[in-house]
Amino acid sequence: MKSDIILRVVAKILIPFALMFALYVQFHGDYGPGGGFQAGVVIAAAVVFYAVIFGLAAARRAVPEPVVESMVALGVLVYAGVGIAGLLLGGNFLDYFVLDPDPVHGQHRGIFWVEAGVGITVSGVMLKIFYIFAGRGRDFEEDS
Amino acid sequence: MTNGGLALAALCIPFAGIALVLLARRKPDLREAATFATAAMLFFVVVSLAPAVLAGERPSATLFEMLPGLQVALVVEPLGWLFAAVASTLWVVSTAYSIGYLRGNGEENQTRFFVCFAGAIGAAIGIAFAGNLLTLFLFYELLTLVTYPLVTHHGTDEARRAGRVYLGVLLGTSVVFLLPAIIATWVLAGTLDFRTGGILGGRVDATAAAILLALFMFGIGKAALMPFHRWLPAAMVAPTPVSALLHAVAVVKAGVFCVVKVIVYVFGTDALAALGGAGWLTAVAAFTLVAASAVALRADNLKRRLAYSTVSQLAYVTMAASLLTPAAIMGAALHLVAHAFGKITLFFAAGSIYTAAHKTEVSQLDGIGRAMPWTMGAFAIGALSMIGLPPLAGFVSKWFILTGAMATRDWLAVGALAASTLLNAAYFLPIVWRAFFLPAPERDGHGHEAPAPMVIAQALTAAACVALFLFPGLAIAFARALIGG
Amino acid sequence: MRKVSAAVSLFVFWVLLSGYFTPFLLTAGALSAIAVVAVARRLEVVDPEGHPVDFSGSALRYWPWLGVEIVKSAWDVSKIIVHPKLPISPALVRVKNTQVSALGRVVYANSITLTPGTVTIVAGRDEFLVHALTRAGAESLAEGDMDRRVTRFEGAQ
Amino acid sequence: MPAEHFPVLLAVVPLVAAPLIVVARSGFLGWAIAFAVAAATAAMSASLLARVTVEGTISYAIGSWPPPWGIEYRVDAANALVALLVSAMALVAMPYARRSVTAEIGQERQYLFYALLMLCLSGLLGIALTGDAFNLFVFLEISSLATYVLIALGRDRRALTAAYQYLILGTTGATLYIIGVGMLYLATGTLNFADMAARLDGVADTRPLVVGLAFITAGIGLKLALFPLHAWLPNAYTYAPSVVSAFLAATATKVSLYVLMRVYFSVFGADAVFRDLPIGPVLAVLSVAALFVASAAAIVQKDLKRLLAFSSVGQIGYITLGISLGSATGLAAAMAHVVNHGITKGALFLLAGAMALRLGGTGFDRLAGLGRTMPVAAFAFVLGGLSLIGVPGTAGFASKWALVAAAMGAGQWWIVAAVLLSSLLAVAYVWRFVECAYFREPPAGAPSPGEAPWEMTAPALAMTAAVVALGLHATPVLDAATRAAAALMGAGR
Amino acid sequence: MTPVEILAMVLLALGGLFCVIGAVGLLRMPDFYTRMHAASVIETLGAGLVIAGLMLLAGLTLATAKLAILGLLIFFASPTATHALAKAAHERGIVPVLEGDASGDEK
Amino acid sequence: MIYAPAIVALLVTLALALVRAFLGPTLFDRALAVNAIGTVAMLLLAVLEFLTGRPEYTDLALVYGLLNVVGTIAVLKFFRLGDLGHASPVDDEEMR
Amino acid sequence: MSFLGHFSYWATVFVMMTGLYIVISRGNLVKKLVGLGIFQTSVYLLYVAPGKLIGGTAAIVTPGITLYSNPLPHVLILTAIVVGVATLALGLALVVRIREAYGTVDEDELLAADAKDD
Amino acid sequence: MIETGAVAALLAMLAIVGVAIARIRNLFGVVVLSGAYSFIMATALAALDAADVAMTEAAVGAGISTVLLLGALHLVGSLEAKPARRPAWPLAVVIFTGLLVAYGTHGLPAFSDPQSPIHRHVAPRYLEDGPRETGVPNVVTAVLASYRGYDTLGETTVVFAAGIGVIALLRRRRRKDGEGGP
Ligand code: NA
Ligand code: NA
Repeated sequence: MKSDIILRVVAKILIPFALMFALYVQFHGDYGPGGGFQAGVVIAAAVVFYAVIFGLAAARRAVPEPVVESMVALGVLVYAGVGIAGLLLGGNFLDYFVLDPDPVHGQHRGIFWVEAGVGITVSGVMLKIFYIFAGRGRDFEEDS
Repeated sequence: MTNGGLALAALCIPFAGIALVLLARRKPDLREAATFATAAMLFFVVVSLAPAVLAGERPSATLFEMLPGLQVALVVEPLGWLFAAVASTLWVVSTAYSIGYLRGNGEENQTRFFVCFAGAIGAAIGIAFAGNLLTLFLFYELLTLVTYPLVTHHGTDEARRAGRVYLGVLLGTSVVFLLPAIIATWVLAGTLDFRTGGILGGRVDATAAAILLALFMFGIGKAALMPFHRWLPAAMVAPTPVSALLHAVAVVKAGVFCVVKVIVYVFGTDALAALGGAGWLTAVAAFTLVAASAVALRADNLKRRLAYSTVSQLAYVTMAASLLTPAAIMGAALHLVAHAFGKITLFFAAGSIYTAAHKTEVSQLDGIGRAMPWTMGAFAIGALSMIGLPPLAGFVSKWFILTGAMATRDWLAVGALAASTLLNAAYFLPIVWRAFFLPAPERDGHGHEAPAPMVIAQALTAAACVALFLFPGLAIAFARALIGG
Repeated sequence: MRKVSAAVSLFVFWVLLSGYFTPFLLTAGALSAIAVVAVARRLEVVDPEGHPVDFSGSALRYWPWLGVEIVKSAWDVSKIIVHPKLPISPALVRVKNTQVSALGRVVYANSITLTPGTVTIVAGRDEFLVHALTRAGAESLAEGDMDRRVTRFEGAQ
Repeated sequence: MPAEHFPVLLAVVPLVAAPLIVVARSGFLGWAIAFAVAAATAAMSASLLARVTVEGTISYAIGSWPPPWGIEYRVDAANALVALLVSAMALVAMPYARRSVTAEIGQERQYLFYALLMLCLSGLLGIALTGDAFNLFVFLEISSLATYVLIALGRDRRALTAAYQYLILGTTGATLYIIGVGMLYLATGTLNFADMAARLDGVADTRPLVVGLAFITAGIGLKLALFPLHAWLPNAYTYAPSVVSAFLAATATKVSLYVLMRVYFSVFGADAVFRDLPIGPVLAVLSVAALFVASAAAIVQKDLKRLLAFSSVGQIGYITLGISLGSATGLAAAMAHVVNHGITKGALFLLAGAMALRLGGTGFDRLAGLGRTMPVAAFAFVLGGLSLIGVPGTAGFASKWALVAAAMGAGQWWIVAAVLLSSLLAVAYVWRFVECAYFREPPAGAPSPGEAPWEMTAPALAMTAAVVALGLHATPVLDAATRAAAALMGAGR
Repeated sequence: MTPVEILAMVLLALGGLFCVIGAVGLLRMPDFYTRMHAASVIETLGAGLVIAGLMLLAGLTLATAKLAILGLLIFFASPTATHALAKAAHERGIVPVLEGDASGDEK
Repeated sequence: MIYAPAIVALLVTLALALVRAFLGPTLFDRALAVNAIGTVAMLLLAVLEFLTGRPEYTDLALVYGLLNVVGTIAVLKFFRLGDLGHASPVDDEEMR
Repeated sequence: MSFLGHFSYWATVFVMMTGLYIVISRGNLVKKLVGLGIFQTSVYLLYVAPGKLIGGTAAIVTPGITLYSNPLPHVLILTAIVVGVATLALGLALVVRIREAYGTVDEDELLAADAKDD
Repeated sequence: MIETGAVAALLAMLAIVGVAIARIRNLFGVVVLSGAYSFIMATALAALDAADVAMTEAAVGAGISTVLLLGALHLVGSLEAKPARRPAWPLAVVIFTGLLVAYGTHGLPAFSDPQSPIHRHVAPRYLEDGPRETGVPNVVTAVLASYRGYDTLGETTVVFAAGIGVIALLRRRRRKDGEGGP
């Protein structure tokens, strides 16, 4: 669809704002609806949109699979890492109070990183799944 | 070593023998030597326990706690000692016989045979020395399982079918009747330890006792009480030494042993008598006794005839135990011994005939006594002992049973004894007569005796039948100890 | 230059959405804007098509006009819809266009589509294929008033 | 000091291991990490079991938020035992997995396999340890999703349909569960099991509770393959990779059974479930049907793994039968069979996997003469089979003993009869193997296989040895089961 | 109600009305292409009036900014989607129902 | 009160659009209807947010709008090429 | 006990039944997954609808607002949605593999093919 | 009143779309309609004050699910070959289940009853103390990421599991070009 000028131009305009909006959703989960999961999905949707218009190969060039696959694992590690940090700092698992001398700051900090972890994994997984599904159409010589 | 340790050793020896046999599996002579040595050692250990048991000691050993509050424990009491002594003695003899038979017939899987045979003896010792129902059940089931490969030894379709019947009946009855009986005993009595005078006395009413007794009696399928006797004739497809093991040494002996043991130590003869007794059991046993004899009468296949003879002889023991009088109980214990020696002699002879002349049917035995005088001589002694004629072991035990039956004026039992004695004579004597007095058919004129180990084995057991009549003191002493005399 | 302006407009976008002016969130916004521009460059969407900074004041004249057009034609279509006889006369017409830039053509094509009653089906280099709900709508489009206005608006950059 | 965090670490350590394995991207590293994690979880659960035996229930507030506001992990004699079963099985499966997985899973997927196995482990442990109804759902889904994929990685194409079928039914089950929990939540306002138990008394209208209980029963019943909700199980266990079959057979349905016990006895209380509602008889009837129908189906299977799978459905019947008695002794018997059958089935599936490795499958036509070609595996399999029958001296006997004693204690003679008669069906299906292995000639022209590599045989034999050891010395398991039952009942109302 | 609120209500109601009209068109129109025109009534006049009404209520706040962004999004996205639909239908060979002799030079 | 007419109207619109989505007949009709549904839902959402006094949470509506486009275009891409992931072959009206 | 007081439950039940019906009665594997999704969405309503307080608002604490709807169901259902989409993704991946291995995604045909495999 | 009405209308539409999905046999139609279903569901959720949930449902249902379904349909074909199988017993199962739930819900508090247990127990602390204890005004986020943060870790793990599951299922054997992972 890259050759369709209307779609191409609108996509080019829309995608950066979509990404920015996703980050806004990520960072404002504390204050309004949204958070890591929704942000992750919107990021993935933006890239999917890109792939739909410009082709999967282009999307893969811009957002390479290895990056995506490591995001898949990274998010969970970040999340669990926050939990373990609480543990190492003398609290229970996922205890954010101990993350900062000021317990409320600690909570805030914990929530931020936890949401970040969710966002990373969700966007990674959604993208990865899309890549796999969309890329499977041609020439599958899967073991039968 | 303490006597408890000896009891434990007696249990372990056969299993150690398995290891030896397996280690020596590539060298048949060494393997058989190992079996012999093990059997001899077991015999020695069991015998060495005799003085203590006779002196009233009850050597015991606890292995481990199997279920909470329930140990796997050994206690040597007189009846158990008798059974163990029979089994260990006959193991020595039958090992000799087996070597001759297996080699003489070129059987396959000989190592498996000796392993399972040793396992069966081990299980029998476990049953004999079981200190409680749980231990008894454990080894009872083990005995079924280790003898299964022996029954299906030939691996033919027929053998597998027989194996299925064997397993189905024995495992089936034990699981469906015996196990709930044991668990119910546990629930009711709070213990499973055998105790003189019984553990159920005073804890059950007449109805419950009757139900429990039925569960036990039909659950002990190895006692081949009708209608759960089918496995025994079916198992005849096995090699003859296996039949000997089943009929004389371990399996059916274990069955009737359990019957006596349950009646004496779980119910208690007095307690059971007080609850209304076991009249129905006497009737069932009497029926089995006569009916099995009748079937034996019509069987042409020699081993089949012997098999139904066994069913009938086992019923003697059950019936005797059900009479609940001291003499009858003693008779039951003694018949356990007498039948063992008599029946093994008969099977040895049958196997010798098969090995030497390849005959399996009664109708083929005309004149064979002249070609195989030792074999048929032994057969004749065994048969006469079965009938219960002096000067043979069978007379002693039948005498006690008859005395016990008369004591309770149980005319049904008396009648059954009389009838079956006649039937026994009717199905055994013609064989002897044929063998010695009818002319052999033309074509097998050049008959010969069986291999030496087999001949020696059957001669020994036949001699034992005589010896048990002449010197019954030891056996009677143990039987008396059983009833607390 | 385009990058900077893109980042700035994204940041403005952030601020409009956010409404929180804590240092943390403002910093996050700024960093986000930069990150998005970086990603957008990887995606090759920050170019004259994607970030049309060059359009300026002329837009201010064009959009209100278009708004009025939209209202007028929406009114027309609404009347047709509620008319018991549904007086439509659908037509498929080719419409010449005179824009030079891709963006210009997009604006024109989308303007046609935005206006109820006409839809650009195929946006070609020199002409569009347009479906119109009524003959009249097709004809008024063929007069080329909108085309001229878009071209003028495009030329004003 | 770290010991106080064991309750949560049990689930978190394997959970973290999964992404680490994905980052490592290597089959070998994946295996090594998984092995280490399995060992750690086994050690932690053993220590926890020891601790709760002495100290009683342990509560762990995740995030330091007090329950019911935060999520609580609550360990007592019941779930510590289940956790030990699960993690010990994982530990046994790991040395086995190396060769088995290499043979069955493509190189490029092995690290994913181990990551999924870790997720499955984490999920099962989380289900076992959590004290929160919704958190249980989350971990149920973790283990379920991982399980679907693990099953689908089997070599046969039927593994795919099996996984799909399980996915549909498993998700339906989880959804039914969460609907049931929803009812309870709406009626009580809490998701914490202990809090819920305390507040159920105050609920005026019991209709939502009854319906919630029904839905939880149906949902968990699907997961635990309660007859007739077992349709997914036979194919799933048959076509899954060997390690997966063994691990799942030993653990997955057992954990679900534990959940059912927890909900019945700790949340609702035995009285509410068994006295006020007809759940006991219904469950008993279904269980007895399982005993006979599934065991009978096992007899006619043409594939050994499939036979074992149907046997599992039947054996689960014994466990639910124990639950249906609604008594402490019945519950203890059920718990004992959870452990004993778990170990037994684990051993049997491991052995079946060893056979599959050598013979290329577990169809009975391939197994002929196995007693000669793989004597050790065949003999061990027979021992395991004896435990399925319930022959004394094997683990299966001990729990069947307890079950029959419990049924007698409750005066339920028909249950006694059903348990014992159904054992005969087990004899029949176990003996199919015996006859095939020992009394049939190996198929003509088949390559003469030896035993599987020792890495696979040794764990299988260790499990078999455990089956016999726990048969000869069943007291530890029965005692632990009795304590577990007490914990399950004591925590209720 | 303040005058602003009354005005807003009128705008909102009018927007809703045009949405309904568009939807009625969606049902009444004979083929896909003509329905497209009906749908665009919703996306232009309907949406525009509703958003305008809301903006009026929100006054000069952030909500207004967000509504503006929403309006822009619709402004950009909906004709794009409509165009894409039309183009796809055209390529798939969905033939529009045309009036008699109209510029029927299309295939 | 301020919002009631609009909400009712939008709900009616939604219902009517649903009828079209169900009737089809072509996929394009359905896609068109769903696109319209997305738009109406978005408006409804905005109004509802005002109704419950949270005007600043129009973020939700933005997500709708965004995904409505992405979804519609994805469906169409699929319809034109039977595939989501591949750049289309060179079109006849390439304009660069 | 009013009908209207429970209308949200009725809708929930209806949606639940529809989803379950699709799962049980449809043979197409993709359709089943869609049905499963609908079945799962009924849970959203079951939890969220009772959490609503008329006159209340989303639980974002702001000065001047006093009545908030219950946030806990929202948290739970967020998780449920994620679980739903995860299941869908996996299910579809399985369907794709099944299609490649069997050439069909119809349950009856698959059963027939499996029966042939045995 | 208008709130209740809106919710009721949306729920009714939802039910109708559900039935429509059940009836349509063209799978693309199903996908498109399920997109509509998600939009309505999301709107209903928003009307029920579940803003976060609504946003998620819109993103997931209308976005990701649609894309995934389309991707799958491309690979497996789009026509449901056969009509529903004998609908009698599925219908019976479904009706039984439905009646059961309906029976149970009759014992639950009515819609928007502030006295119902869920409003009286547990949740009040989140609303009253949540912002103070966590410094986060969005209580949903506070509960999601902190009070019940462990659930959310699990939820993230579910997503992770689905991700690596799909990779494990659909990854092709590598060709030499090194596109993507090993
Ligand atoms: Na949030
Ligand atoms: Na238009």
